[in-house]
Parts: sequence; structure tokens; C-alpha cells
Amino acid sequence: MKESLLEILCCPLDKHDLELEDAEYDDAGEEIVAGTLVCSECGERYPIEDGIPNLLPPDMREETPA
Amino acid sequence: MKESLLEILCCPLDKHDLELEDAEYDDAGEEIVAGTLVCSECGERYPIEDGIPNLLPPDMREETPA
Amino acid sequence: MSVREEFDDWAAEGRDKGMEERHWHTAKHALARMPVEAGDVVLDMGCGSGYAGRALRDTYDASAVYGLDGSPEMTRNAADYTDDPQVGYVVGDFGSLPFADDSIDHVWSMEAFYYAADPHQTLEEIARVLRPGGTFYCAVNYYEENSYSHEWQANISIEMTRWDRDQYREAFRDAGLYVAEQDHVPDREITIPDADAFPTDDWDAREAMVERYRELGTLLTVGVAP
Amino acid sequence: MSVREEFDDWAAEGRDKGMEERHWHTAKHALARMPVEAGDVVLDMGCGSGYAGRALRDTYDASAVYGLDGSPEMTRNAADYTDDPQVGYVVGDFGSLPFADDSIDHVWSMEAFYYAADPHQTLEEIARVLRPGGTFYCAVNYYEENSYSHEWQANISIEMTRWDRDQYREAFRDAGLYVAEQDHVPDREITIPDADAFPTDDWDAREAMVERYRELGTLLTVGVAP
Ligand SMILES: Nc1ncnc2c1ncn2[C@@H]1O[C@H](CSCC[C@H](N)C(=O)O)[C@@H](O)[C@H]1O
Ligand SMILES: Nc1ncnc2c1ncn2[C@@H]1O[C@H](CSCC[C@H](N)C(=O)O)[C@@H](O)[C@H]1O
Repeated sequence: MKESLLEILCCPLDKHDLELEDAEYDDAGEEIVAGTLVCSECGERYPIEDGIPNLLPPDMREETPA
Repeated sequence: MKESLLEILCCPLDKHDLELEDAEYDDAGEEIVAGTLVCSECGERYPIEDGIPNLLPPDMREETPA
Repeated sequence: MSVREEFDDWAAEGRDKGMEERHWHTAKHALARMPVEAGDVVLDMGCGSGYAGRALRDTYDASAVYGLDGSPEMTRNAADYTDDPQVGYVVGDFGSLPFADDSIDHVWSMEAFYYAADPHQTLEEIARVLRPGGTFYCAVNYYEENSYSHEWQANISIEMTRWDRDQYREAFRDAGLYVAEQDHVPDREITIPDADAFPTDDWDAREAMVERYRELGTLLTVGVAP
Repeated sequence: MSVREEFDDWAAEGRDKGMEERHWHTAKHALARMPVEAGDVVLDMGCGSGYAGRALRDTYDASAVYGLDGSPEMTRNAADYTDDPQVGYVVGDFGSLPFADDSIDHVWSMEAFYYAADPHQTLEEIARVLRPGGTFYCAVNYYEENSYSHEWQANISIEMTRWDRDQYREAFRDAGLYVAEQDHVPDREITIPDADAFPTDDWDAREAMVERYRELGTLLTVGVAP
């Protein structure tokens, strides 16, 4: 995902802003390939997997088997 | 024209309500076949001819030759 | 010549019926998209023979449909063709609509909008009479991308507005309307002869006729009042 | 089974590509009507293979298109098919959209809306994320009038919403969206064999196949945020 997507993304639960943690970028430094999005209000954590943020509400998210 | 049309018609110039004068009705009393619509604000007069109100702005209206 | 004089002549010559037949090919598809509910009040701007308003009443059970036209003869013809007491006609001009603010649920106009002396003012008038959420369905065959229509101006004394797709959307927004849709509605009904019939009286090449009717068709722009 | 499980399986089996091919027949006509301007941000809800978002970017020069899907595998496939850096994907659920209020110019959804667990809530979410004047193009093949689609429910564990035309319009309005348009978009591309080929494996009679594809087609409802 691109950083610009962060401008409009929000926590699916309470619609508050998300903060990016532990970001890993691609070689060009343009795409975030891994990291965590953390709700600035409720603290819920959403993973970025293969460059795609998973913003399913936590009860609908299941960990992909390794 | 039906009287119900009067509810939404207005003077094309100043958009004020119109008042019906000298109305002639058809035999069933449902259609106004002739009469005059008069603007309650500017006093401009609009004819009803063959049951059809002529609400052209006065400078665009020409009298139909007899 | 004024709109009244020009189109009174057309009406007297019976051209209202010819237009109805040709325009119906595409108008019916656009009319079928309108979100008219039972009880709505619909305005047909530049109604000509009035066929579109009658179709709307028949299809949607609108409580009233009014055809507005600048030509008294057109409205007289239209009234003659109409049995339905819920369909009425008004002589009036696009530039100063004789309807109260927010009094109309939906406005329809086929092959008429571009005759407005000031199209921007007409759009503002439409935005004024529409209630919030009401739609303006504006269908035209005369527009920039349809190069085949450009020559029409030579045959008529009234100055016609020739906007392209973008200009329609921009003008709608300038008048405060949201743009919900823009589309080319193809005419699939007009008969296009086999290649060996070309050139015909009107068309040099079959491809041109296909482009004009099947591809460009009628430009429909749908606005919504905020 | 959850949406995630069900559609992860579909994605793994390559059904995303099969849907893309079939849905494109009607989707492209609806996409072509969207009033997307250069610089707009568009959301494709239930993007599957992501073909619609890619087409929107190519056609309109939207500044960004985001495909949202509840199936991580679908978004992974979609990302694999996509070169364009202005197209991104998000795993998320229709019921709680991870987008800020007024952050989206237009929302597109093909053959996906009716999987929403609570379609009314989903419409409210769409109305929330759309900026004023933004549109929601909702295209479905599974709907009440299309009786041929009713049997699909038997093949899937997710409960599907089967509204008719009126219910779509009413639900849009209940969620605060204006309804700008409703239409049946015909599929003119699917091959319908000659009468003597019937019954086929899937169709008893030719008339039924004609009704399903050429007449009923895809139900499109267009909403506009106030
Ligand atoms: N400025 C104006 N005000 C009101 N009516 C106008 C107008 N300019 C043109 N018209 C009317 O618009 C019509 C255009 S011809 C189209 C008629 C009809 N809608 C159809 O589809 O066949 C004519 O009847 C003409 O009288
Ligand atoms: N509740 C929900 N939230 C998010 N995505 C959902 C969903 N229910 C279904 N979907 C997604 O919607 C898609 C429906 S299949 C249609 C895919 C694509 N629009 C096309 O036209 O081919 C699937 O990819 C599925 O994963």
C-alpha cells in the first residue's frame, strides 16, 4: 500500500485515525509492504500483509495459517 | 388546465403567486378553458388560451392573430 | 425568428410527430431509467408532441406531468393528442420557468435544452424548481462529439448551444446540480442499409451512419438537485 | 462459512477470473456512465479480481482507486493482476468500512452488495464515506425480478439479500441517498444458441435465456449522497 492511502483509512470500529508502526518499505521506498496500523483511539491493531492492509473488524479476521 | 396546476405555477418574472380571474370552466367543471392569471406582486397578466396558460415573459409573448 | 415563430411553424407542418417517432428510439431507454415514484410531479421541458410526458404517466403513475413549450402551437397539438386529465401543458420559456421553487420532482428534456437562449440560466432555473433529490434528465442529439449534428445549425435561425460531454457536466455543476450519470444511448432501431446501398441521399458511408446512431446516439446527462 | 472462507476458496480456484469475464459484459456499460473526473478517489466494493477499478483508472484518470474485499486471497490475486501504482487494495467488510467520512468521490460495486450481512447498514456506511454529490453505482444480477438467479442461494452458505427494484430504491432513500437512476443493463455479448439447441445443460427454452440476459440483465441502481 502507498502511504497516501493512510489519509483516508480509519479504524473500521470507531472511525478514528490509524497510526503506522513497524513499517517495512519496498526497495523504491514507495510501497509499504509490511507493518501494523494502530487505532489512535481504541488501540486496535491491524496487520499489513503482502502490502495489503487487513482492516476487517477483529472478530472477522482470522490469522492466515503460516 | 386543472386548478391544481395553480398550486405550483408562478409568475415567470418575479416567481410570485398567480391569481385566477375571469375563469371559464368546461361543462364538467374540471378544466379551466379560459381566463387570466394575474401576478399577485407585479400585476402582470397572463392569458389562458384553449385551456393552456401562456406564461411566456411578456416581451416574448405575441398576440396570436385572430 | 423567435422560438415561438420557428416552432409554431414546425407544429403546423406536423414535424412534432416526425420528431416523436425518431426521438422515441433513444428517449424510451432514458425515460425507463428515471426514478419516478407514484405521486411525483414531472416536467417535460420543450415537450413538442408531448409523447415523453404521456409515457411517464403511463409507466410510473406520476400524479401529474406538465409539458412546457415555448410554442403555443406545439402545446395545442400536444393537448389534442392527450386524453389523460393528469397531463397538462404550459406555454413558457426555458429562461424563466413559471414554477415555484422545489415544486417539481423530476425534469425531463429531449432534444430541446440547447435551444435555451442562456443555457446556464436555464440550468439554474431547473435547479431552483427541483426539490432536493429531484433529477434532471437532459437528452440531446446535437452536441460536440456528434459531428454529424453540427450542420443542423445552418437550417434553423435560433442559436443552438453545442457543448461537449465535459461542458455539460461542468455546466450542471456550476448551476449547483450534482452529476449522477452521463451516457450515450444508442439508437438500435433506425434501419442502416447494407454497405452496397451507400452513398445514400444522407450518408456517404455506412461506417458514418453506424457511428452516428449505434455509437454516439443520444447524449444523456443526469443531474440531481442537492 | 464466512465471507472470508467462502471467497478465499473461490479466489484459490481462479473463479475471480471467470466472474470478471462474465460480469464485464454488463459492468462496462454501467462503468461508462459514471461521472468520475480526473483526480477523483473511487472505491470498488467487493472488487474480486479488481478489473472494474483498473478500468476506471484507465478510462477516467482517477487519482486513486481502492478495491475493498472481505477475502484476503481475492485482494492478493487482484494486486497480482495490477501494475498501476494508483490502484490499491484493502481487506475489509461491507458492514464497517475503514474509510473516513466524505473521503470517497464515487463507489462502485458489481455482484457483491447482496452479500452484506446487513445491507441497510452497508448503505449507511456508503452514505457516510461518500462526499456530497458522490455516487454509488450498485450493480447486481441476483435480484427478485431475475427469477433465474433465485437458485444461486442454494450453492452458497452466505445469506444473500434478494431485493426487487422498488426495495433497492427504498433502501437507498432510507439510508439518506438520493436515487438518480435505475436500469436493466442487458448482456448482449453472451452467445444464445439457435432454438434447436435447446434444451441445453443450463436452459430449457431459448426464450428464458433471452429474458435472463437480453431483458433482465444486470439491475443498476445509482444513488447520490446529499
Ligand atoms: N427557449 C425555449 N423555451 C421553451 N421551449 C422551447 C425553447 N426553445 C425550444 N423550445 C421547444 O423545444 C422543442 C424542441 S423539439 C423536441 C420536442 C420533443 N421533446 C421531442 O423529443 O420530440 C420545440 O417544441 C420547441 O418549441
Ligand atoms: N461482507 C463483505 N465484505 C467485503 N467483501 C465481500 C463481502 N461479501 C462478499 N464480498 C466480496 O465480494 C465479491 C463478490 S464476487 C464479485 C467480484 C467482482 N466485483 C466481479 O464483478 O467479478 C467477492 O470477492 C467477495 O469476497
